[in-house]
Amino acid sequence: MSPSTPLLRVNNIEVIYDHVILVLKGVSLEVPAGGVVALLGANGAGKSTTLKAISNLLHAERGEITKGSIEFDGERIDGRDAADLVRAGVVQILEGRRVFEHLTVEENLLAGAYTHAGIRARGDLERVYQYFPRLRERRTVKAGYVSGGEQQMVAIGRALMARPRLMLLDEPSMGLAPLLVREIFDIVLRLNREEKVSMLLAEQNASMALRVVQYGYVLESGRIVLDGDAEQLRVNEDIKEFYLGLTGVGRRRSYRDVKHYRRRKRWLS
Amino acid sequence: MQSFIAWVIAALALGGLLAPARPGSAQELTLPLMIYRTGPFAPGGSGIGGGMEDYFALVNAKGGLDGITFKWEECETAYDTARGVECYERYKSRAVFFSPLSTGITYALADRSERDRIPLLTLGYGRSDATEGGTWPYLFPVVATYWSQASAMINYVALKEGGPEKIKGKKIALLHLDVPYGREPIPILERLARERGFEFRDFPLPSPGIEQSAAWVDIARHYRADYVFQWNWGQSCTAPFKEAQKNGFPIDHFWGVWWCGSEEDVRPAGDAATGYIAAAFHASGRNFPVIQEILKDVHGAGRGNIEESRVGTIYYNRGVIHGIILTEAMRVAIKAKGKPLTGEGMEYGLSHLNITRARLKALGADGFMPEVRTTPDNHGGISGVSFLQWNGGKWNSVSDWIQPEAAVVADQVRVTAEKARADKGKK
Amino acid sequence: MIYREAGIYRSSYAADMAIFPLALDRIVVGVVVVIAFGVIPFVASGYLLKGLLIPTLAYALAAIGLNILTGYAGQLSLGHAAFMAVGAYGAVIAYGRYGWPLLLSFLVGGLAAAAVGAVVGLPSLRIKGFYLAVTTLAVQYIVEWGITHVRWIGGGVYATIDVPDIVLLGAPIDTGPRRYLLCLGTVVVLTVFAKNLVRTRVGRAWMAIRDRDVAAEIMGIGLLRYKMLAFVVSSFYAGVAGALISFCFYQAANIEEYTLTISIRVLGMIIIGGMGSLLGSYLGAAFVVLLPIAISNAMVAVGRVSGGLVTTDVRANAELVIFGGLILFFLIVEPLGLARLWKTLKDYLRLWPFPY
Amino acid sequence: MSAQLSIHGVSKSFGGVQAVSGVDLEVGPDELVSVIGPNGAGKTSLLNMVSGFYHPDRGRIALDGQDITRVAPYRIAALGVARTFQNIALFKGMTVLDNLMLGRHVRMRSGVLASIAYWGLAQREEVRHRRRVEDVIDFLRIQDLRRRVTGSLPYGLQKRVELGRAVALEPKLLLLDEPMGGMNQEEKEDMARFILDVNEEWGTTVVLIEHDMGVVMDISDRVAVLDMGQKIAEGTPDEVRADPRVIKAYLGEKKVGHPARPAAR
Repeated sequence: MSPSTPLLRVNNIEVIYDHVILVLKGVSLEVPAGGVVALLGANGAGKSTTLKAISNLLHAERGEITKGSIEFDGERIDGRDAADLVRAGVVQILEGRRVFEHLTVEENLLAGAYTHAGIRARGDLERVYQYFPRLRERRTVKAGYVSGGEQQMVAIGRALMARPRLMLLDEPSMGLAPLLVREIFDIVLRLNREEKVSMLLAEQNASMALRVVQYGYVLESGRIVLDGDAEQLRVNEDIKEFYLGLTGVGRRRSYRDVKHYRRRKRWLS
Repeated sequence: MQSFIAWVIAALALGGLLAPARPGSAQELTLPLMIYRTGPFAPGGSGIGGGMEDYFALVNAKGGLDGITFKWEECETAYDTARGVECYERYKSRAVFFSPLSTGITYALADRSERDRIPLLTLGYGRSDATEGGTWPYLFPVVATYWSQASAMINYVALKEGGPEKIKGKKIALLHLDVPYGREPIPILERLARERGFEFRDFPLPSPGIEQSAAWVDIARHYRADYVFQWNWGQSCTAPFKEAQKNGFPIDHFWGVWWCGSEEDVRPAGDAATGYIAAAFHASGRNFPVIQEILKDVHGAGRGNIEESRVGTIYYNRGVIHGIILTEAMRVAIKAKGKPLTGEGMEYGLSHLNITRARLKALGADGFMPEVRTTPDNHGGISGVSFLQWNGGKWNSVSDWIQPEAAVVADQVRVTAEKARADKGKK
Repeated sequence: MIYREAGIYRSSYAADMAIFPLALDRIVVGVVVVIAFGVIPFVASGYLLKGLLIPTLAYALAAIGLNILTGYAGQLSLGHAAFMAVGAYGAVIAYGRYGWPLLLSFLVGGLAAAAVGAVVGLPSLRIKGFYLAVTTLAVQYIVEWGITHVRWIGGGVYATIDVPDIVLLGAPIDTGPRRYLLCLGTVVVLTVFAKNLVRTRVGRAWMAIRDRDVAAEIMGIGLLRYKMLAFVVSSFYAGVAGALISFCFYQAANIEEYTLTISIRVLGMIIIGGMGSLLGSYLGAAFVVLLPIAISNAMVAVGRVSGGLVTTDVRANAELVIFGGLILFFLIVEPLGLARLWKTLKDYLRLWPFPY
Repeated sequence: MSAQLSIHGVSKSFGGVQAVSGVDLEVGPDELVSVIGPNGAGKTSLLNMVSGFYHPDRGRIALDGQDITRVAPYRIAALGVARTFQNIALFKGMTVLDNLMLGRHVRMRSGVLASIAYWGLAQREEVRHRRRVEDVIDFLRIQDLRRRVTGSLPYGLQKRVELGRAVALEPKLLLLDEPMGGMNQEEKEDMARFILDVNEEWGTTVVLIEHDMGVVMDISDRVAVLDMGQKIAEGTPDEVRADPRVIKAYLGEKKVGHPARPAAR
């Protein structure tokens, strides 16, 4: 693999739900090896769909990729089955912390290692507990009874058990208290640095996301409308107004002062 | 594309629904036969169907009935009542009789057949009170009913014990599916118990009746029955043998209704069933001229309607007796009412049967079946019942034609027929 | 663009809330109704009426009943045949034994079934899903036992009561077309009632319970009350369907026609037809009642054409295999049932000839 | 000022874990009060007790002076309490319109018999309440979504419809559990606007659970902070923001409210 080849390349894909509803209209993006990339955009823009298209989880929702291709590590992966992708190193962490509520925290983590059972899993478990000491304390508690933040940790830890090379994170900060959001993002960054896991991150929390990623894409109505490195995006006027809630002069405007009308965005969606 | 294929298949299926049935020619009579070849009771339906068709083929091979040759068309009921009704409606315009082979279908068709004037032959099933021709002019349980069978079983017990007096104090248990069919002999047995001085108790099995161990502990250890009759169907007929053995119950004192008396019912039980006795309204085996003729003229000519190995088995012979009675009734009908044969003519034929010993000899069926007589008021149902014993390989006849208690049965018929008349709003 | 919505405006909420807001739909339904009432009884053969359409209609009503309970209110039941049995015996007893008017007897049958349904509904507050299905199974056995053993109900040995001649408002209902019209009329009226029910307050409450019982409670819907109501209404429909089956089809109330198999068959109808769809109840009933017969007829044709080559045994069993295969096929094509397939087809026609 | 909602010494434990212990909270008419705290602090449990899902082990909850401590949820709804859920509890198989009409359930009367007859009482009632629902639709600007099945809507719109369903009940007390969760800036601003309008223009008392401190501090009249089941602070947004215990348990050391400031990493 030449260094210029990105780890993940999504090439002009189109996704249709239920045979009639066109959700993605030609989405292309790249994640370099070792990179952290954000996918920003409103709800319903197609962020989750893009992630599910990559990890091939669409069929559960009656969706299918009708055009384009997805390459991982230089190989076509669209159409490969999801379990196969996990073995290849692509792991998705679904939105809304889907943990097995009736299993304990540790059982949840071990479930992530089903692709390589046995002794290796023990070592991997140790590694997860190093990143998430809090999970070690709660290892015997049923996952349904731990707090939302801990559930998110279980979800990420479980993904880590599969020894991923690319993690697809869907809204990891949703519903978490500010302190926890920071904690989760810190761990994500550590995983990136120490475990060399590349990350593709779909996030609403643009301010937080733009702080940790190197590169970002903005998705609206199934199309990429803007992309650039994090710094560029942070200073973009539209991003400032629509994603960061800043007034023209860089001050945060109060939610009390929000107007009922808005300036038009400069990109066309 | 997928949905296109679906529509094509649906259209084809619809085409099947509307496919017209061709009428038969003048010299050819098409007989629609309700058969069930699928489902848990398929051995019964396929055996009876094969025997009946083979007999019609034999009549054809001998030149037909008064110049008429038979063709037949099967309608699969799957032993399902709604399907039976559909078969009836599909074929009734061309049918001169139906033989539903199911009590459920018989109930559902009773009214229609009367209205449409198409008689129903219900040999060995259906409602026992239908022998009362005044109430049920178009139902024909011609040879024997459950009630006559139950009373014949009691008479056979008396015979085995050495005389009518010897039955006093004996304990008789009825092991039955807890459904209307299984409960049907109860009133007759209760009444005979009172009149003849034996003890009687019934042991109901919740449907499907496969689990019987508790019932058998009760029967053999607590009640200590002398005889056990079983009134089951399908798998529940086979289940008791191991239980009887386990509880040390003498197997030759365990007797079955004729729907628990086929090779298919006993074979799976292996040795445990050896010695078991079952009722029948016809004989078993091939040692009858009529069966030999079928083997020679039908199967020998490559026209068999069933595997040759099944010829002579219980269900097969039950089909042959269907064929004989239907053909004899048609003969009577044509003689009295002329051609073409109609449902009303067939009603006449079935209610004026007089199959004597001499006639049976001529048919090659002496000893194969009892004599049969019917009148418009009395649709029969009280001919002799034969008892067969399983020797591990085949059924052997162990009795003559045992006569039922005609008076007791007739009285019971009168009571329920009256009630049925009231239900139907007839006077 | 065959099936159009464009250019159709609705100016009142009442019009917007009509059953068929689209003119095209109204026309299609109108034509179907005219054909069903005005043409079929006069041209169809006795076979089509008595052998196919009457059972299809009666089972469609049973399926609507189960759909109310399962498809709309989300409560599983395996005791539907028991409710049908109660309705059948109730109606036949009222009509035959006490001489009550026909429609009143149907009502009696329905109400008797509803009363049993209310009792069965009681545990539904605490028991959910499969566990509830198992408790409803118990009803099946209890009702079967009751009808066979209680002389007053089943009438003795046979547990079968014949239906006397049917007379409606002085007119004898003795022919195929008349029976069909009686059946059709009852089913259509009850379908309209069901439609009204599911599109207004009570129906919304049921669907809310089905979708999210916790949220339903928070919106002020008393769970016990509405679950019970679903059982009551559903079993009322089942009861009337059972009465129709015994009056118009079997002409006798016979307990053996209301076994667990029938419950499963009706459940199959709503699964194949579509959960939570009245149209689906009709489609599912047609599929389950008519398709095996159609295949069977096709097999008779195969037998004629092939002579003795394809034996009767093979044909009889091929029927089951083909029917099973078709169920699989349709459920794979559209797991949400035939009604959904129909809707997808309409969506497709709306856009046609453009793919999206 | 008499409290509309008053919570007194309420405690609740689940399987030995004390979720809420001895919490007091008074919410006056027309107030907008936020409850904040770390995940697992007992905020949602508190809300669940107010709406009747759980009954407290100890303590008392009253609405307009009426004790509702042990009242069933559907009766509490009829008293005029509506709420939304953290994970959205819309009726996913139903249309937006039907979801909102369900909000009117407690205000409607038609039973089975009136409904099956439809043309008459039931239709008039449906139309009357449809008008109220249309007001909500206009207010939330979701006119184009009326016939959409809610399960197929994007997350942010589902949140909006859920708010609409609660508002359609015309509640006197509205309980909102993380209405901004998973929303982007634009959607949060819309949602904040809707909540303020419901509170100020429609005069509905609001109790809000929310993690976005920007929103909470901007729109709340008062803020209560829970940690490990106990109330550790209560006051105006400014008071709470400055409270050292709150900073330690929840907000973290960094100054909140300006998350966009790029951090040097």
